Amino acid sequence: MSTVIEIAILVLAGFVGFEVISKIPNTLHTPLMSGTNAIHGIVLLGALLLMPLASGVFEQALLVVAITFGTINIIGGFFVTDRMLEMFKRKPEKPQHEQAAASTDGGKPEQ
Amino acid sequence: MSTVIEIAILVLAGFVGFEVISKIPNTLHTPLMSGTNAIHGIVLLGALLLMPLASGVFEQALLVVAITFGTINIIGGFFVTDRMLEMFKRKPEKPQHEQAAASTDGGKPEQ
Amino acid sequence: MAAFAAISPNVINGLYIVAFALFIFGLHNLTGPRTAVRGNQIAAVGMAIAVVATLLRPHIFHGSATPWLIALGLVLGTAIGIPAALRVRMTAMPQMVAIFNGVGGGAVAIIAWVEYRHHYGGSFSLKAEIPSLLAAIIGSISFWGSNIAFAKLQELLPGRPLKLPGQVVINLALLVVCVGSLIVLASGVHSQGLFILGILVAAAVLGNMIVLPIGGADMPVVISLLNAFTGLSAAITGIALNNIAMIVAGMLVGASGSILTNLMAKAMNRSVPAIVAGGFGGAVAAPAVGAQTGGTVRSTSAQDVAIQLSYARQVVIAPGYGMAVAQAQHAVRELERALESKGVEVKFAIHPVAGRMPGHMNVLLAEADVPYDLLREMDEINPEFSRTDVTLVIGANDVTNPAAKNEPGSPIYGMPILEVDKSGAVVVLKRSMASGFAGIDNPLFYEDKTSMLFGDAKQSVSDITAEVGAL
Amino acid sequence: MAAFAAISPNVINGLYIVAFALFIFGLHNLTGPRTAVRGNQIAAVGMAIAVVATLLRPHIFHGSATPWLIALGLVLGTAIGIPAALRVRMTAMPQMVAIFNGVGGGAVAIIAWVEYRHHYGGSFSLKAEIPSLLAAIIGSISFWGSNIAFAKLQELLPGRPLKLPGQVVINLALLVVCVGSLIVLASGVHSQGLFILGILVAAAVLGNMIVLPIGGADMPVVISLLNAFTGLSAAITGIALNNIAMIVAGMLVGASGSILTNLMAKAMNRSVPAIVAGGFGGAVAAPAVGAQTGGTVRSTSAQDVAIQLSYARQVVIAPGYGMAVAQAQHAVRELERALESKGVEVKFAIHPVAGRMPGHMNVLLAEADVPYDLLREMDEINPEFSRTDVTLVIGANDVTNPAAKNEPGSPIYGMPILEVDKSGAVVVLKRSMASGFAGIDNPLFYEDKTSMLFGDAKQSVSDITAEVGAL
Ligand SMILES: NC(=O)c1ccc[n+]([C@@H]2O[C@H](COP(=O)([O-])OP(=O)(O)OC[C@H]3O[C@@H](n4cnc5c(N)ncnc54)[C@H](OP(=O)(O)O)[C@@H]3O)[C@@H](O)[C@H]2O)c1
Ligand SMILES: NC(=O)c1ccc[n+]([C@@H]2O[C@H](COP(=O)([O-])OP(=O)(O)OC[C@H]3O[C@@H](n4cnc5c(N)ncnc54)[C@H](OP(=O)(O)O)[C@@H]3O)[C@@H](O)[C@H]2O)c1
Repeated sequence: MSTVIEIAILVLAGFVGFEVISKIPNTLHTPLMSGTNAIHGIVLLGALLLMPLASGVFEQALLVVAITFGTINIIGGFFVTDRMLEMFKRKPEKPQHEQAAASTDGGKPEQ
Repeated sequence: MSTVIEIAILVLAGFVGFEVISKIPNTLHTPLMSGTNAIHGIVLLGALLLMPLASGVFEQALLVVAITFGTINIIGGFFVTDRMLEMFKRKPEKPQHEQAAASTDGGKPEQ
Repeated sequence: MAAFAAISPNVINGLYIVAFALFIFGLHNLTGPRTAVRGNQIAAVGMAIAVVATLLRPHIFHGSATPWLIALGLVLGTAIGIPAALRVRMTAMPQMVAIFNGVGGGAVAIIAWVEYRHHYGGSFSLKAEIPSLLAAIIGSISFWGSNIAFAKLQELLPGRPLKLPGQVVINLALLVVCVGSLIVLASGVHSQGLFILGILVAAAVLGNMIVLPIGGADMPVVISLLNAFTGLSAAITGIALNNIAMIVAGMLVGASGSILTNLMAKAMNRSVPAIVAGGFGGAVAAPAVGAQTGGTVRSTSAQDVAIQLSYARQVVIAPGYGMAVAQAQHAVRELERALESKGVEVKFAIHPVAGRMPGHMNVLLAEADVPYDLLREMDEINPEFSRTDVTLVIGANDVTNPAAKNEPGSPIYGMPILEVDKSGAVVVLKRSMASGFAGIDNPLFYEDKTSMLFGDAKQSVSDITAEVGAL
Repeated sequence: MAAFAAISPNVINGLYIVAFALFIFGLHNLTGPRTAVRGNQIAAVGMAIAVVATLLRPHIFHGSATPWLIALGLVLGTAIGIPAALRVRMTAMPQMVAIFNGVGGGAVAIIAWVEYRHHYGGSFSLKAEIPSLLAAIIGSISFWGSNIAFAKLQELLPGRPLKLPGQVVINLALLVVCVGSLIVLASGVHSQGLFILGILVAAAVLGNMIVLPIGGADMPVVISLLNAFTGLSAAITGIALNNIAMIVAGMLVGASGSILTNLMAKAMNRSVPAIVAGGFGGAVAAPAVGAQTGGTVRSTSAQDVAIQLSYARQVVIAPGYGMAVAQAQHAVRELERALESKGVEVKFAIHPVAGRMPGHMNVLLAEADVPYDLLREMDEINPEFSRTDVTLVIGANDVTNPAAKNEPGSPIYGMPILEVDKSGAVVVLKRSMASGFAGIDNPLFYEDKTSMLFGDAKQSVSDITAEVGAL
């Protein structure tokens, strides 16, 4: 892949990123941050790709750490986000009245 | 550029296209249609690229037509869009009150 | 041209990136009323950059004739495009867009054809061949479809749906021919150019067949759809030619165009499938005059209307397609002045889909210099009708039809309307009891508070103005 | 591993495309409350596909140890990540995100380092070297910055800004070191690994220096910013490694992250530059207790409050950061029950930025099983205050500060607030007259209708509940 093409892809991805975040409710800020955070766990791929090329124990050790870090970023990120979003199962945003009803049943009973 | 990469770019561009069109006022439908219409005049590039490779008068003639078409698409498209958008100089959308004032001055005087 | 030969493909691709970034940024701005004008200009700059970048390409001017042929094409295109764009009447915009879209599709088809001829005899890699043939198909469908759309809107062809028996079968057959020849070609039969012509012709006929049966009023949606098609075909051509600018720009239009098509259909509460189905010989998309629900209709005279209006405190004018047909906007402006000189407060109620294109009424009234602070969007004006003495409905029908609120059975049920029936009295100016675009009867006309002034809108309005002056 | 060797890079890139398409689609869904949960899952699937695709790569398992080392890393990461994610208290989420973000940045830095060591001695093409060094810088800034953010939120470090004299100079110096060594390295000095270490260390210190001086309450914004950084560095690493999935995913986060950072800053009406400037030793981002504007403050007792509340028709509870600090949510839930049993109507007024993270109050009250139909968004509840007899402000301050409406000079002027001062009476539960996050005095406390109940929120609330029960 030539650098120019990679830049082209970079630019396009950037635009997607800008456009995709429109007006969002405040309560979604933290989950959204945490969700995007999980996505940059993609760096794991880099660590995986380098492992077979690693020469010597030191590099291998470094890469094991990198893989561990990347995995934590991914797994942790997605799980945490999912937990944060639980609250939308219990208290949906105002606009979604129809769903409010739905999730009452879903939500655990207020004894 | 390998086909896969081209597809990747295609996909990204597609997403940008989807995301960029959010809720827009009815009065902007036609100008927006005409604006995007002008953009696909980009086919002109194809005709230009083939011209030097054309063999024989027939292909050359075809390509001159293609170039003409492409140019009409571009030039006509952008000009027409610009004219349609004139009306926003005179009557801006409700949300933009501050600008309403501004464009009163700009707009041509009633009679 | 030696100077050009120096430029590296990276520079050119770099310029392409700048170009499509500008397209995207321009599109983004085009979606907001305040930024739209600038957005269009930004996109235009992007296009200029893309074209220049292409002309900087090494060997682009290879061959003695090439520079002249390119120049010729560019000059011709400009010479035709600019005056066309500047002369067209605002209200003829949709067909203009149709034409511009059509030529775009045509260019794609031609490019594919040349591509094919040129690689004739087999040097053609599948990677380039399949996309370029696909582009050929979509391109020429779009070309011919757009021309029909133009012809219908321009009334060179009757606006009403034109159908053959067995439409569906024919269309499917044509599709098969297209795809069939594509496969044959791709599978390596390069012996002769027949198939490519087969593709182009079949696609051409298909383009006609799809659009002919669609009612004239659905054209804005159809044009938008074909616009998306052309975009897609441009992107595919880009793949065949390895050109990133074409891929991105084309796909941008393909994607945003299809979203836009949906929005437009929703705005005039139609569904895209239904419209195209019309084209495929399915559900009829076009008006069929509805059965008159009977009831008494009160007809009135210009003089009576003049009196009604002159002694009103607030009058709301609700214009519709009929005002456009009658080109009555200037007469209406006169009436508004006359009434205001009598101290009557006049406002205009603009329904988002009044007329036949979005913003149709805004354009007409702007053309007639109606001060824009008299124009009211539907949501603004609806609460005001209760405080309105007389509402003057000028050539509007569907957008005032209470059935949209009251009759769940009605085809336009659910479409938001101008609630003119809430005002003290309603005067409707139209030529007959005929129905409008939706082809359904309008209960409003039979209400007691409603009186009809039959005749051409322009004539009726000037009559009223005269009477108002005479009072 | 022979089986894998068969898979063509095209297939893998194809899977990458599917993966990032899912990322985008997931992100899109994450922006809507109804679709957010699904969105997150979709993105997770995308990630799984990307990882598997990478493991399908030929030679990825080349070398006897490789498979085990890879497995080891994956297992370790999972073993650490899952419990961490599942155990963390909802209210500790921001620091958790900070850590996860940090390790991401750390991974980038390590990758760059190994990249460099590995290409050691010059086989390194600039095309790969410059990006990977850039990634090293950004990555380790993000790593250390995130750790500091974590430490501050976790109160391992004091939340207040920590500054050295000449902060700015030092930071700039460090930046110079980073960029300097980058240039040196790029210019081909491969003699020894010192420079790369220089880069990593300098960047590390820089990361610390930037975040240390920022006030604890700004951390959510800072974390979001660092999150965007990590994304960017991931994209750059992707360029160095020619990996399209990394490029797209990283850039997605880089772009959307920066937009999000702005939105968050706006929501708590701060500006990103101002916050970071704090980090660069400029404008202080953190609270400084404002001068008390004096005026008489009426202090009250739990019993009086209990009586006030019991005989009210409607009571609104406005919780804030103090409730979080005191972990008073369960006590509050008790009080709400007690009051309802007395036939008092209780509602909760949720300000969008009450507490220290968006949705902070929602999380706490959800945790305490407060029925969500008692929770009211700011816009819903504000009109209701006039119909409210008593408003109970529990550890909230800024979000109730009328200065935001009345005093153009005030630092929080323009921030929408809970208009508690419109209600019949206001009772404020806090420990002292100290100011809140914004570090400014609150005129509300000096109004005649306001009485203060000093003490830890949890204690005060249970006292009130007891008294209510006793009535
Ligand atoms: N705005 C858009 O983008 C768009 C696009 C496509 C379709 N549509 C649809 O078009 C319709 C627009 O509603 P509308 O109320 O504006 O128009 P309409 O419902 O089509 O009614 C127009 C009326 O004007 C009358 N008329 C025609 N020529 C006239 C003349 N010379 N003088 C006086 N009256 C004349 C016709 O009645 P007579 O024949 O009795 O005179 C007709 O009933 C909606 O159904 C909308 O969905 C809108
Ligand atoms: N939500 C977010 O995303 C976010 C993020 C960052 C910053 N912020 C900012 O944080 C502020 C939030 O406003 P807020 O009204 O919720 O909180 P606040 O303005 O920070 O006030 C909290 C109050 O709670 C009191 N308090 C602290 N511990 C307490 C305890 N144990 N018992 C009783 N009271 C206690 C404190 O007064 P005493 O010390 O006298 O008790 C303090 O005045 C806003 O300025 C917002 O911009 C919000």
